[in-house]
Amino acid sequence: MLHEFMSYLGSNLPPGNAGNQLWALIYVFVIFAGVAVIVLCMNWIERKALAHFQIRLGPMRVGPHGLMQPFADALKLMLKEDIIPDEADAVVFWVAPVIGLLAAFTVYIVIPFGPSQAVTDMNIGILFMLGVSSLGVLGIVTAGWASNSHYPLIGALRSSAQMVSYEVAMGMAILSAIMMTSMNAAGTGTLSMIGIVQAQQQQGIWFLFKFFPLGFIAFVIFAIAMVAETNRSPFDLAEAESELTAGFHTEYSGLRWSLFMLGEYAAMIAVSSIAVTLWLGGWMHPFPNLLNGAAWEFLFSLFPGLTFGALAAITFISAARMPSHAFFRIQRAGLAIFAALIGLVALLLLVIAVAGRANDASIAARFREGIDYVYWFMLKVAVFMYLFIWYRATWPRYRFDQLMKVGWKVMLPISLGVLILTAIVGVLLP
Amino acid sequence: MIDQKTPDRKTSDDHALPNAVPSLTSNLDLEAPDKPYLDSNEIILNMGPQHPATHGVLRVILKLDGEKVMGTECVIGYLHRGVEKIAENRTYTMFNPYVDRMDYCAAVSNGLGYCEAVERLMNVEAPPRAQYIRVILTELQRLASHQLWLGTHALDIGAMTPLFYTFRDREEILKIFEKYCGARLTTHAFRIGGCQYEIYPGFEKDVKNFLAFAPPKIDEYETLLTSNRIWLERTKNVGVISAKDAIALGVTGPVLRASGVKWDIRKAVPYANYSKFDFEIPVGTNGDTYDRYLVRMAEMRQSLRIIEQAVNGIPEGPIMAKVPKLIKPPVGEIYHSIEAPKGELGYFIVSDGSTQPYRLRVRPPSFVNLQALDLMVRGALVADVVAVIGTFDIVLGEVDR
Amino acid sequence: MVEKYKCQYGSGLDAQTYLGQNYFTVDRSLIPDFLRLLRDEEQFDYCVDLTAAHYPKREKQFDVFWILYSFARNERIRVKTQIADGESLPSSFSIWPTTDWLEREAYDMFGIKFDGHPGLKRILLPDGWKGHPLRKDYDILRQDKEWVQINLGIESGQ
Amino acid sequence: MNPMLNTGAAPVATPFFFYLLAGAAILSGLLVITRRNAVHSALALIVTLLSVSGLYLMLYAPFVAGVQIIVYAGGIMVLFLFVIMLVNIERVSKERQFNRIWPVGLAASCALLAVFLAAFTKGKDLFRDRPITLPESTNTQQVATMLYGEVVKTIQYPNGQYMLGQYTFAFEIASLLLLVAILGAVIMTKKKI
Repeated sequence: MLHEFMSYLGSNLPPGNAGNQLWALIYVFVIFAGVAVIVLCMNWIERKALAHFQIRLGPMRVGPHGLMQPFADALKLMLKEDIIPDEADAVVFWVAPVIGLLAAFTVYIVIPFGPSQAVTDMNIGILFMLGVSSLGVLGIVTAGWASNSHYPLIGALRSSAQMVSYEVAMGMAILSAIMMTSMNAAGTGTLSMIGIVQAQQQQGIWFLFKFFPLGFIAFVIFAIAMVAETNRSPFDLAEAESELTAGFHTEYSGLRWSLFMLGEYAAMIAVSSIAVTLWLGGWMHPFPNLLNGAAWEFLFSLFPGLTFGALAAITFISAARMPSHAFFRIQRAGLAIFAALIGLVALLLLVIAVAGRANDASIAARFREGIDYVYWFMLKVAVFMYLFIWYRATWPRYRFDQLMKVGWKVMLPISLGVLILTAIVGVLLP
Repeated sequence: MIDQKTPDRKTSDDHALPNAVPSLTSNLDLEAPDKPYLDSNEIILNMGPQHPATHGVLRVILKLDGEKVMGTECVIGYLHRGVEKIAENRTYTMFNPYVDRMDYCAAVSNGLGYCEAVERLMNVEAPPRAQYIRVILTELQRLASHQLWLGTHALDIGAMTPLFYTFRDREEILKIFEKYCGARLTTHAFRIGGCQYEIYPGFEKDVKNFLAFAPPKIDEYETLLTSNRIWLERTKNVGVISAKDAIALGVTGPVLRASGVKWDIRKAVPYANYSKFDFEIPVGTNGDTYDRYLVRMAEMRQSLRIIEQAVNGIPEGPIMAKVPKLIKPPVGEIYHSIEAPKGELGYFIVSDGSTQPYRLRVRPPSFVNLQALDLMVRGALVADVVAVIGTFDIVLGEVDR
Repeated sequence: MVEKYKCQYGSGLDAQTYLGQNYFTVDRSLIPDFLRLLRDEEQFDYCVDLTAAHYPKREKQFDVFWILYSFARNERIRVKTQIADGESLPSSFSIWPTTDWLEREAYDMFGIKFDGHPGLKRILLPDGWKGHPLRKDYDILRQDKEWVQINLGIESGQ
Repeated sequence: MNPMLNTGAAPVATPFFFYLLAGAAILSGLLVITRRNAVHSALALIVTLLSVSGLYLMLYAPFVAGVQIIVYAGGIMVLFLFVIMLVNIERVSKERQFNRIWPVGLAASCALLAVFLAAFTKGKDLFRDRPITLPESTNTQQVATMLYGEVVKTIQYPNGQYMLGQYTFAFEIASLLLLVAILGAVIMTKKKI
């Protein structure tokens, strides 16, 4: 056991490929727990950001600045009565949220947070991701059907038609990025998630800027399609509140409902990860081909620590700016402790960055490297997550036929054109 | 069963009316179970009375073919309080607060219509100062009502943010109301014969501040929506009603004006010295949801224009005409209507010479406008039903009375 | 205009003005034709309101009012007729579709039947309700106790 | 292909996983044909397809596994569910499960069984260049080694030349069968065309 544990540390492969089941399991647990935590954070951030978009304050009561709100929500959802309607198909009703959740979480085993920071690297990685994430629609369809009610049924019909339609344009956009991976001396491309990022590394350019504007258009199409895939505003017809009350999860409550929400947010992170991997250079820091000396490496490795330091500073300022009323005493203390915790993390990260600055095979250096990779990857994903919130605050909702029109008549032709042009340019240019 | 043929929703002049208008009281067979789906694909969807987009307790029964609306039936009356019956058992003065509870989003307008109707029946006229105060408050109320409409309508179509923007600005109007008469929503601002309260010190300043505050905010709503692609797609050519159809169906207010009929009671049959003010009647051309949106946005600006003229010209003088303590209009009947934010709000009062109205009939704009729903959504999609309900700006308190 | 119609219809029609508002009092027998004439010949294309009033002591218990407006003439008039309890009126739905709900409401509140209405049923009150509340003999505290007890499961709605 | 893939790949394809997936496939396959509720059948079919794709994965054929998930589980089954959801389940479940021509069905399945048995017994003659003898170890990596040659690292995937070359006729026959099935489905659902 210990041997198995220690032996992996020297490896530079994902545990799945190194054949180390123990570490694969550890990675799975770390990633799943991490995703669950991020979903909780996302819950708070979305409510806060949306509130500030809408000149509100958002949650302010549970904990300082509503920081404990997600926990309160989670607790509430767990304790809430779990209702299964009499007329519902109990088995399918029970299975549906689990399907959705499983589909959303399974894709994480191929997401490359770094060259070796993934559970495994399948040679069909992107195909696997597409396939498994397309299973998510099954959860929605079965949920809508099992509820045995008109609103969920219509919601399920809408969302399944929507997801199937947008998967086509999404697939075309992905194909054009995959084509770009073959622009090397050997002329062989790859479907592996890690391979795609490495291809960008070798070609020295993010696929976003490759064959400008082809890569960019493909990216934009993917960025639109991924919002539709995750049923988020402005494509949230499946759960259009004003039309279908809550769409496919109208009849769900309590824990089961929270599973849907968990699945939705997990899927959002997953598709954002695909976009980051395919077009934004995955785990690489900006301009890896220009700013690549040891000094630059060191500078970039300071970023995680500095980010957390900035967060800690903001939190400290918030704590200091709290009204000096007795009522806020506990909140202020809580916020200060929270700030101190973030500050400690920042300190730890900085220490690791300094200790591991020698680019050798030492544990510290490997740690530093891993943190860098994960940091840059997550930072890029975070931008997408923010965009999701921004969309929601800005846009009205599409109507079903318009959604289909956009999917089939606009996005699909453009993505096909981009695909063909990419192929032509790829043959002509090399 | 309702007519399966969806009427041609395009506007045409040779559209023979009113016979072409389908039966509005559709008789959906609600007792019959849904047909087997594969044979007909028809389902009956019950929207409301508890539904986020029906603005209260409206219940719309939709007959759907997939997502397409084959027919609708409105079931109303969930909020029926028998206002007209109550009126017959209250004195004229006692009934005044009740009218605020009909269109609770535009209580001031309701009060104005009622007070003026009784005044006309008694053949008295409110003094000019009271008239000016009435105009200012009523126009502020129109603005507030339109803001409320915009927020909820945008929310129905999926844009969350305008709701909060409009509520922020509506708050400023409600603050003025609160300072003036102590109430924000059901104001009971006017009395028969004038106003009970003199304007508070600083009223003019508050209103002028608001006049400076509001236009940029209206621009802000327009930035969010007017040229928003999705908003355009969701509202253009949705819920189209031609001018002829609108007139035949008795539709009034911004809905009628968006169809191109330049008709506003403030101009056509002026009341409350509206004839003294200079303003325009915004009209649309297509009669679709987007035009109704534009018309209401333009009306907000026109309201500001009226308020500006009124607040600069408030004359000195009494605020109450000479009205007896016990109001006893002579025997007779009167119909008086005003341009409420939703359309023509009429009061038909039959007096038998006693202190209580013998019969008081309210002609509610929302009730009559709502009849056009069926015509406007046939052949459209479920999402359009929500958009069209929102575009009517109905208030169920007024529909059900 | 008034003279013209007076000649045409004779004693069945009377034109009056009160507080500057014109109204016709017409006999029940003239109702669909006269209204149609008003719409077609006189351009009263907008039926503002249709309502009624109850006079229990009279022989003809109900006054029924049509409030009409002409966009072309910018003029509002009222048409008024009297009918007895149990008597029905021809529906004006085919003249002004807007009277659809208005007639339903008059039926709901007064029990006045309109012949030829496409679906005359209660609109504001529940379908099974007994009584017509805006009649004068319907007390303000009265309710359909049976309906309330069966459908709401409470003793009284008051 | 990513060169790091096959270096030192550990034997994850243990008998445990094989029997688990095979068992799940068979069990859910049985559920597919025995459930009266069509949606339950469809869900069971999805489980079958997923288990089969897991078996493909164990055979080091990840592409086939991925396609199986995308095309069958993600695409076709969603459409299946889509249609089934709109069918009136109550009416369907009341109908008799087996129709009158079950002897024909029995004969057909017997014939299919005979084909399988024949293929199994005469397989050595038919597929001479790839003798299938069950290895002592059920490790599929070793099975794969035996099937494809000595070294797994140099697997040459048959890039579809068999399907479009040697077996074109069989392939086209299969597609004709699908066409017949589609036409039959259309005729059965649309009573009057």
